[in-house]
Amino acid sequence: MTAITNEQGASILFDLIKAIQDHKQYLSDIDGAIGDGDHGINMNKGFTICKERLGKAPESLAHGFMILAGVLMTEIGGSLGPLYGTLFRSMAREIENVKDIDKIAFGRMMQCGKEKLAALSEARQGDKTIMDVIIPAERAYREAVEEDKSFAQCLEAMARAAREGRDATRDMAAAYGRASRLGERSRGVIDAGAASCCLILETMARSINEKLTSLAAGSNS
Amino acid sequence: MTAITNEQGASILFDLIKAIQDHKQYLSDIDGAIGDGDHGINMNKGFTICKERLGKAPESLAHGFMILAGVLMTEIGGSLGPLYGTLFRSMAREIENVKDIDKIAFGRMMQCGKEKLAALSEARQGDKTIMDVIIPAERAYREAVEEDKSFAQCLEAMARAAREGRDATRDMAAAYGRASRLGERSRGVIDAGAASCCLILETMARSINEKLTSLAAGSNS
Amino acid sequence: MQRIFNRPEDMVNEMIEGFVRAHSNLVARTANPRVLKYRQAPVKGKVGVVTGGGSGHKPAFIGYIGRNMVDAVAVGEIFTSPPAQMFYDAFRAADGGSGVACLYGNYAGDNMNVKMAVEMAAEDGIEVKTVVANDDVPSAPKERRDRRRGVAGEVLMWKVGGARAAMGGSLGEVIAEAQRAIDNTRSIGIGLHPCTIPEVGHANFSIEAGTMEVGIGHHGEPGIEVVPLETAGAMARRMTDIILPDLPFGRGDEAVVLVSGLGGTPLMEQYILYFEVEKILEEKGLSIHRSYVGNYFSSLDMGGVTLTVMRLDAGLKECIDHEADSTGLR
Amino acid sequence: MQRIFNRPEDMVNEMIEGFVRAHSNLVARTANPRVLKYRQAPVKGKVGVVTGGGSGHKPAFIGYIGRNMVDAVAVGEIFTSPPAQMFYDAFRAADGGSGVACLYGNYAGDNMNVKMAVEMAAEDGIEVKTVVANDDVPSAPKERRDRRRGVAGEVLMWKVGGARAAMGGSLGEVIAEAQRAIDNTRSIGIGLHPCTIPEVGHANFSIEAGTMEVGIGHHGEPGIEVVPLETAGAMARRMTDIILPDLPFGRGDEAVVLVSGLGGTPLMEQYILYFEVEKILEEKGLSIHRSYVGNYFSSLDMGGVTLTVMRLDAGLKECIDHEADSTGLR
Ligand SMILES: Nc1ncnc2c1ncn2[C@@H]1O[C@H](COP(=O)(O)OP(=O)(O)O)[C@@H](O)[C@H]1O
Ligand SMILES: Nc1ncnc2c1ncn2[C@@H]1O[C@H](COP(=O)(O)OP(=O)(O)O)[C@@H](O)[C@H]1O
Ligand SMILES: [Mg+2]
Ligand SMILES: [Mg+2]
Ligand SMILES: [Mg+2]
Ligand SMILES: [Mg+2]
Repeated sequence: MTAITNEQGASILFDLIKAIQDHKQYLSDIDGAIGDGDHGINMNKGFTICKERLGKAPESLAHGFMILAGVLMTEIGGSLGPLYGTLFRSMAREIENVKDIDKIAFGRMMQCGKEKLAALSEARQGDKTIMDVIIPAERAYREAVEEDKSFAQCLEAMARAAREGRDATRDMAAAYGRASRLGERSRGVIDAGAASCCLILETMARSINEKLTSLAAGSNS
Repeated sequence: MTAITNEQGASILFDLIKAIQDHKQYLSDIDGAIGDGDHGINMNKGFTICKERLGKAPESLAHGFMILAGVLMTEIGGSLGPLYGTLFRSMAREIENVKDIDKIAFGRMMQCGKEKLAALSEARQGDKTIMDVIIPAERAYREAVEEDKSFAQCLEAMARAAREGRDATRDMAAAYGRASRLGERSRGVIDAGAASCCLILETMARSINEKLTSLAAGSNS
Repeated sequence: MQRIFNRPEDMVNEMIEGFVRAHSNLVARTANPRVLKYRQAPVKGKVGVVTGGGSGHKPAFIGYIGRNMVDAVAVGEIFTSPPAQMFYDAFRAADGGSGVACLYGNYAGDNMNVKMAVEMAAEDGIEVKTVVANDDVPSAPKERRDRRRGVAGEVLMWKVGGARAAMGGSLGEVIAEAQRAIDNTRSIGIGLHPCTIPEVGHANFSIEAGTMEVGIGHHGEPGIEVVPLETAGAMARRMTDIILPDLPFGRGDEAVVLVSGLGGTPLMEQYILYFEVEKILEEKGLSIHRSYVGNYFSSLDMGGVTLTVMRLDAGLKECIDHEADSTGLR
Repeated sequence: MQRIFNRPEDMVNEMIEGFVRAHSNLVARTANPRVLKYRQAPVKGKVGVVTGGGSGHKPAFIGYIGRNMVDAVAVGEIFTSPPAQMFYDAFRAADGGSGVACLYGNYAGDNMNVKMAVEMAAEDGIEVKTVVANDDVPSAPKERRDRRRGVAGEVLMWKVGGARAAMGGSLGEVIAEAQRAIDNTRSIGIGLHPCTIPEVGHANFSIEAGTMEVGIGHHGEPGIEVVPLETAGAMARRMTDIILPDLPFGRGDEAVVLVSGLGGTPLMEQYILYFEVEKILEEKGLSIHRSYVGNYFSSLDMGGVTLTVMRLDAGLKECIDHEADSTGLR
């Protein structure tokens, strides 16, 4: 298959929530190395509240993202709330009126999210933040689309670039967020926000790919 | 010899000061076991200030005691200041107009000190305080006088009773001072105030006895 | 010892220096460097209010010097009663010709030094009467209330005594009001970690991690029980269960509540405890007239809190509500 | 962790409960449980003064709500900026029709959340202008003052902004005054032992015994140097050597001095440091107009202090001297 419907995408939310909940300790631990050790707590809190808010299921991926963004922006605070809140809100806005999410729609969604984030954050690639994941991941996805790869391949390219971006933060000195106060001493550890962002993008890619596969299996049978 | 002059007694002050200075740590350590660990600090402070105040030498034992009492009462505070201040002040008062300190004068001095202390302190024998030293020591001295022992023997009896009184505090439960808050838990350690009081009485006894001996040697030669 | 000082033996003097310089609008020195007074003291015709005690309890005692509060304070060494001479000098600094109310806490040293100072003052024709605070319930059974320590309830006693004196009360009236204040006040402390006297250099008692010491004193005097560390709710329950039946406080009583940190416990946690206490007092039918939360009476860097509850009557209420100004309390 | 709470995740809400109940004469709730306001707010015609930030800094931020001080505060989780929605709700609670001055500290989260909230308010026709405190000298070189953190100097900024608003200043005037306040204020912190976020359960940085961290931030952000623990005198020298040349302060300047404990350091030691600071300022020819010593802006149970010095001009002096009432500061 080449697309999932916006409705089918709704369940991606639960995959994201589970991924964050499962990695709560891991995210706090890496934040603890150079930040204040609460990144997992913050993420888990936002995504867990979102789960309650979603109830059985959101209407669509767009609707789910909007609820998640609302929770992040009104209840989470920190840097995380506005950053991820803005990311999910702008992505939701972009696909709000889209019925089928194909590789083009997904690409527009990613691009919009990345741009809104860049407008808010001031941090650029190399500053050891979530930007070091979102920027290369979005670029890799876009390039894969330009190379006319399949939706699944584009998603895999995005996830791969996200992982590379995350790992690249290990050698960077933080310029934003609490870790930036460590300056040179912040090198040697991956960035917590980069890790959570990578986790989100990877989970999204996997979740959509699973759906594409099962939809294909369904239509084959 | 059977007496020292009040003037000759003046140097007792320096023996007392040295004894306290030498035992500063010891007194704090035993206070630390059941009190707040500052008895040596407090005693040392008072006696060291006194040393400065005395200068070369006081005119007499009475004068020296009065200076010591003044320092304790005006600069030391705590329980210690008023207790030892009162002790030395009342002893000074009692021998103020005495030229020769013989065993009778010394006995009156001890009795007066003990009584004034008892009037201030409320603590009685068995309460694990300095009273457990001063009361039996004064009694032993008085009894030795009644038995017509020599001044030196009376002083030795006093010192012996002081040591016994000090050691007896080991099995007592404190009823006064900070250690009293430990109740039963305060047993097993000797009382810091009892230890310093014993040290003072022992030093006084030894110091006078040395003078009596050297005066005797002097008059013999 | 991760602390701020120069030489441990100079701490009290340097603290006084800092305090007098920072608050010269309110406090003044006297001839005795260890006695501070309200700038306006002595006020002619007003009963002087004096207190004093060992250092290490900031803002107690000097933080309560001020308008309609304490007129003069004798400042002892850390955890050591000031000598008689200092109390005496404080009496003189506070005496405006109508006598002096010395409102202090029940500790052996303070008792002896105040007693001697009162005698010295009497020889000079200064009439001094005393109230000895004994609000700390766990420090002795009810039958031996005379042996209980004075703790944070002293702050309320000073507020009441200071107010009555400011309103023109006679020495007898000030003493009676302050005595009623403390008679209607009960306190209890819980220790979470020990304090260290800088001159000693190490804590001279310990509170094992995961436990708390119920009934601990302001100098680390042992409490009545060491129990596993509890939630704020259970702590509040335990504290109120001990102090409320002691007076006893009852349905309909109007109360003042004071939660004080011991020095090392953040204010945030004190408010959390206060919330739990208020819920319990409401459940018991008490109405809370006024509350204080903060480090009002501390013990160096000790971790923990004290809870103080005072039952009001018309006179006490008038005094508690009387306007006042000191660095520690308004 | 020897601390007082029920569940770590409830601490902020329960602290708010305790605070509102203890100080109902001064503060009130709003529809948003994480936004508190001055009982009288909004005052019609007066510029509203708002701040907000992460919790764990008591008495900051809610302790500065009061008369002629801050009108409304957004209360975040511990060490976490409040979400935009809370800042927005605080703006609404404070707006008396003449606009709102949001005076807050320079942290990435606060910057983003305030920015979003200001946009939300603009859509409602509420004009909000901001001043971003950046008084913490060690957090960035002078050329990058825009990146410096806001620390205890914020307290003086609120005092000044609150006073100017109370005097009837326009939004522009309040903003200009608060901006001048922070432009003339410099701070530095020294850490003596780390703090522990209860939800984390262990300190996430360490300060080795016998050392101190110069320039530490209010959340434990690393300082510029870890050096052997010094005497109070040497600490004061080190701190003033860093902040005085930065403005620079000079002979003849009138100054306000604020020494704040970080939560775990006793008040006594803060006065000892203050004494050392005052001696140095006198030696440099500054005259001290007013001083504050106490836990004005803390960091949970962290040990250490911050030193803040503000240079006065006529306008700032008028504002600092203006009468005010809040639980944290008068
Ligand atoms: N200005 C910024 N732009 C992008 N990401 C940021 C920025 N500031 C912080 N971050 C990200 O936020 C992460 C920390 O999040 P978290 O620990 O939840 O918040 P806090 O730093 O308030 O404790 C960092 O690892 C970093 O990736
Ligand atoms: N009421 C009292 N009567 C007699 N001795 C007392 C009394 N109170 C305390 N002491 C003595 O004082 C000693 C403690 O002195 P010190 O440690 O210097 O003072 P503090 O207890 O104030 O720290 C105790 O060991 C005890 O012997
Ligand atoms: Mg973090
Ligand atoms: Mg002792
Ligand atoms: Mg002592
Ligand atoms: Mg955080």
